[in-house]
Amino acid sequence: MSVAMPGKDRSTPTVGPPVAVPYRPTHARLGWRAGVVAAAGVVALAAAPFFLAPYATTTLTRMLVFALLAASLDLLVGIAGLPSLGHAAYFGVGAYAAGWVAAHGTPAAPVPLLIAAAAGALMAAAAGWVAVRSSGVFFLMLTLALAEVIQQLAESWEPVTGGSNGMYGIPAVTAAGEALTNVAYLHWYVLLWFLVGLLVLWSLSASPFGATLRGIRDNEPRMRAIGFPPFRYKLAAFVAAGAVAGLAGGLLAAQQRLVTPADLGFTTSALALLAVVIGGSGTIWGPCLGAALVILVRDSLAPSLGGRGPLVLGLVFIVVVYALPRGIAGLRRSRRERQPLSKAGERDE
Amino acid sequence: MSDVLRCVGVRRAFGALHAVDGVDLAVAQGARHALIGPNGAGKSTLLRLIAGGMRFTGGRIWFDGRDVTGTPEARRAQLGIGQTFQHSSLFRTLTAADNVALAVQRRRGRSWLPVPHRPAWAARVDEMLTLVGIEDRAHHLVETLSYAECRQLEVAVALAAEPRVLLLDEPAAGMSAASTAHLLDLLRGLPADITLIFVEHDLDLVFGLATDVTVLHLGRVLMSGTPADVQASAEVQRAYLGTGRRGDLFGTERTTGGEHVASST
Amino acid sequence: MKRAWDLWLERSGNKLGDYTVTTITADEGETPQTGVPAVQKLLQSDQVDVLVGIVNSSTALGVKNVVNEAKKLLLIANAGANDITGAARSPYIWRTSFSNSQVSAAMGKHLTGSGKTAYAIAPDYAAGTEAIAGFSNAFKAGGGTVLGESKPAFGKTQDYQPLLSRIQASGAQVTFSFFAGAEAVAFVKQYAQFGLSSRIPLYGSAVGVQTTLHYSTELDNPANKEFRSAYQAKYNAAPTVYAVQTWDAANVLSRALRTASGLQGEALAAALGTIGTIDDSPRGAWSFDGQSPKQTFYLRRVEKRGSAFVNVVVKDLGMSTQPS
Amino acid sequence: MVDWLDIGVIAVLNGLAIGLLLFVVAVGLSLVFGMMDVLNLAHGALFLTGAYVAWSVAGERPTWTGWLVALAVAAVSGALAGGGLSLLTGPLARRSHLAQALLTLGVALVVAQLLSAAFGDDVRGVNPPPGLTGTVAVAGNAYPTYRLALIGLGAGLALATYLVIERTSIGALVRATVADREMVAAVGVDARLIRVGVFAVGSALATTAGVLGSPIYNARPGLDSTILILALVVVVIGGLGSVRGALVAALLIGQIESTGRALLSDLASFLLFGALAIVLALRPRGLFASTIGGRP
Repeated sequence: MSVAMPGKDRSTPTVGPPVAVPYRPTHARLGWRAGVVAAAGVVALAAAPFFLAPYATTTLTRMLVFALLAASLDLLVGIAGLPSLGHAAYFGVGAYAAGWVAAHGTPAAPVPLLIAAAAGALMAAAAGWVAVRSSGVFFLMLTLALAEVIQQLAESWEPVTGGSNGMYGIPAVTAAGEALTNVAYLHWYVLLWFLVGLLVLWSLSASPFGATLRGIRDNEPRMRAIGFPPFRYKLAAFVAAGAVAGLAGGLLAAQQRLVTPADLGFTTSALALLAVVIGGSGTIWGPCLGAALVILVRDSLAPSLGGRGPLVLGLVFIVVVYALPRGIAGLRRSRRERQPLSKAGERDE
Repeated sequence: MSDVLRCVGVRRAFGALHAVDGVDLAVAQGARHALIGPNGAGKSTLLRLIAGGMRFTGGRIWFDGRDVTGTPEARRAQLGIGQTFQHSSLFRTLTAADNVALAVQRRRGRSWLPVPHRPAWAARVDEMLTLVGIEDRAHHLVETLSYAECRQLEVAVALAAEPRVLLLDEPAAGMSAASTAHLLDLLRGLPADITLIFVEHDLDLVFGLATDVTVLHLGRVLMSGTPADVQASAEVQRAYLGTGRRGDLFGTERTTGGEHVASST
Repeated sequence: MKRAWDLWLERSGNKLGDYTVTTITADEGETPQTGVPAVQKLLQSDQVDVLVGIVNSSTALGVKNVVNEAKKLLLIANAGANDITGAARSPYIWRTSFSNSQVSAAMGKHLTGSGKTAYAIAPDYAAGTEAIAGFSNAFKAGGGTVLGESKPAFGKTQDYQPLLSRIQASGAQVTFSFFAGAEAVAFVKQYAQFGLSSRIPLYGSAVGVQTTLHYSTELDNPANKEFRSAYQAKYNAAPTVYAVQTWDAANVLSRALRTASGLQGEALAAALGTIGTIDDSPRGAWSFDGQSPKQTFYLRRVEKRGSAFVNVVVKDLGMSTQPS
Repeated sequence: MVDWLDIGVIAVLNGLAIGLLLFVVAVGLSLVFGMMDVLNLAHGALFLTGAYVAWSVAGERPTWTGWLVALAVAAVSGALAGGGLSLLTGPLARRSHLAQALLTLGVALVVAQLLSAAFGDDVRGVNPPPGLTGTVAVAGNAYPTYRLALIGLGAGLALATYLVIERTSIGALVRATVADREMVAAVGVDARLIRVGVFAVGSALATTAGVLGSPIYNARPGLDSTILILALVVVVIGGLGSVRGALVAALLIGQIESTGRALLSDLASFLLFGALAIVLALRPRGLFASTIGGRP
């Protein structure tokens, strides 16, 4: 269906016929440079156990688990614009599910993780169904309230979750029959599933589904006018983020072999949020850097300050909010956007 | 010609104010139906009621023979009711092409895979941009577009969703004469199977495009009919100007007889 | 805890058995989230031979896997959860402190003599549940009846008025309570504010009331006198029950090292099994029953001595083992 | 058998005391949020500061003058802290709630740590002023006289705040700013003045409540987050920026915290957040949601 257009009068004289440049969505274009950086990162992470001391590798593994949680939160906060202050609940539920399956069902490799992701998704669906109706600060408060209820459940449902002592003595994950207790094997196991989780998140964010979420975040009335039902998309985003958080919880159970109500608590959610803000929301990979920084501060710096860890964290909170309005990733992106747009040319990555 | 859209006794009150007070409206398939009337007549409210952005306080609405009174806005859009907004509401941080792509994506299937380049969609996007005449601004951020170009983009986004009825809320508001003329050509060029319902104050555009006109006043239908009937009706002028002189309202002296054709509901 | 450990090393010329000792300390923090990584660091990067300490029960349980796989001995100097040396027992984890129900069982046994009715209250977390269980079993075994139990939310209750009126309404003659830290102070204060302390005597392991514990600074045995004066001289403060437990950990470890064949977990565990009674401990003679202490409990009452509060020993409640 | 009526009377009375105290804390938080969209997570730390002020000024055996001085010091320090906070959050006006939440959370952590460094980590008990330490027989049960006094004082403070906000011209200005900041600025009122003023008064109320609450809650680390959670629940259920909402919600939560815990003690820990989740599910903008100028 094309229509002959009568003469166009527009102020900007166009040189020759206007070049109809084929359309390619801006955010999905991954320049080759970003691809190379990502590949290098994965190789470095995989090689880590060879040249890092055992404890450093364990710390790195813990960073990966937390990074996946932060990345899943970023799908909600950065892409869908839903500020959740209770995302650790689905992380914890996944961890408990994985731990329970490993102890009572089978610790064979993928089973506990898949159950964890399913548990996270299920809990997120139930909570999301209520939470997603509200927006802004009410959503923030509702997610906080739901997370506190879930945490209280973990604390008082003693027979299953082990109550306030937590679920301890989770059997090690077995891959092809052999228990992964060696630090390096565990690291690779976590790295593999971290990449799977990250890939899922990245593909969601770069796909039309992600574009829709961004649209709903920026201009919900317009999206409704086009025909996107916002409630269903927000709920889908909440469940997807809950599933990946559950997966991260499964990795926590595999790595630390202990799950306590504190893992579901407000502090964990706030730290994950800090990681997203430090890393730069909306980029999925940004919060992973943020998570590494947060774990570094919490686990290595804090103890050496003689118990004044929370003071350090408090100061980091304040500094980050002022100094890095758009996080580490933001630094890179704002440089790119300041480039003048060529008339009809491609914006280079 | 069957009616593609029918409103019966549509009512919307804000407390004591009856913005829309029992409107009956029938829009034929393929019609270019204009809604005119002085400010505060309830034109925009009626449009939003049809689009589903606002809840009814009374009456029913049928679209394609289906009662859509209770259907939410997003579902009505999927059924084929497209709309542009009086204050243009676009995604300022995205490029023009991205804005249209969202609508195309909603229509052509929503996949979860990050396949960056979709030839079928890209062609559709370019087609829409070319149709409204801003194809060379495809990759510019909406922030950098001029006001007129934004209005054109709004139409492109609405059309990209392949609506069967397109609601336009004062499309020519704040446009220069040249841009308005351009918009007129654009709207005239739209395929016949798309029905247009538009609210507009620029009477040149109204009478240059409309096949039917409904005049609203204080939330009620004052008169519905062909453009000629409306121009001839003294009652419409009184509603607009409060005086009987026909000339200054419609600029040129019409040759139609002076007799008063009143057909108010 | 660290103070007592340093004191022991100082007096023994930095030797345990005939091994010279280098001590590496790590801060356990409040939650297992910081506690477990700290232990992992000690085992993996610092390659320590023996672990001593751990206050928090869930951290103690949480590190069971890590300690088992590293096959290193862990001497717990405080965490009281029953499972540590009960259901979740590990050959490498021994305890010189107490188990929650052991403490409250001693109180249960003591009060049954008076044939009274009781009301038990403790916060809703693992240690609280175990404390009430220990008390109720012992109390019922001795013929007493527990009229009611209630467990306020752990860490989230500041105002105990609702529970206090339940106690009053239940008509119990005695209240047993198990609180720690800030909650103990708040509960005891409000218990008095609501005028209950005059009518229903409060027993339990809370500060400022008649309590049962396996130690008191006022115990008059030679070992305790010497320990208390040395501790007071070095730190100008009275030793706490944590200090005694860590002191005994050093004592037990040095005895085991004298007979152990090596530093690995199995050798030390075997040696610990053979050291018999520890007669020079400030808390009085005690020995390992399984992997947890069998020790004497004392009934104590808090009295003001000058500016400080002191637990005067009222009665010796005899030896008691860790209830199953 | 447990005598329900007996528990009921005491519990309801106690709920009133706790509820009114919560109102004094929450009203400042609600107004600050309603006016400037600033989610102040440091509000709990202000309450804790008040409690420590009460302990350091009034001490273990307070005299009446000691108490009044404590209240004055707390009010002044609260006002100063409020002013400081409003300057701190000024540049963040355009940023999302998340940025403000994280900033104020950072401030709360820092303040809590400074307090624990200054006053140590164990509990600092504060006793009521002389004459209010005993108990009074109410429906056959003993009830601390201090809490009765607290009901009186709390009601007085609540009434005063309510009247100032609802009846005086300053109050009208505050409510106008809650409704539509831009319009108030357009009318020529210096919005910054209002904002610092409300932040200061709200914070002063929180620190004063800290002093009043210290005999019950005692000054201890961790009290700030407990009170913050309670205040947030009250503010959200009551509807942001609405004083009437905060009053009703505070009394409701007061009852849940006392009667609820007494009657349903095993569900106690779920009650608070269960109630919040239910209210938000039914009325996503709180019970008395004032339409805040059409902002999202």
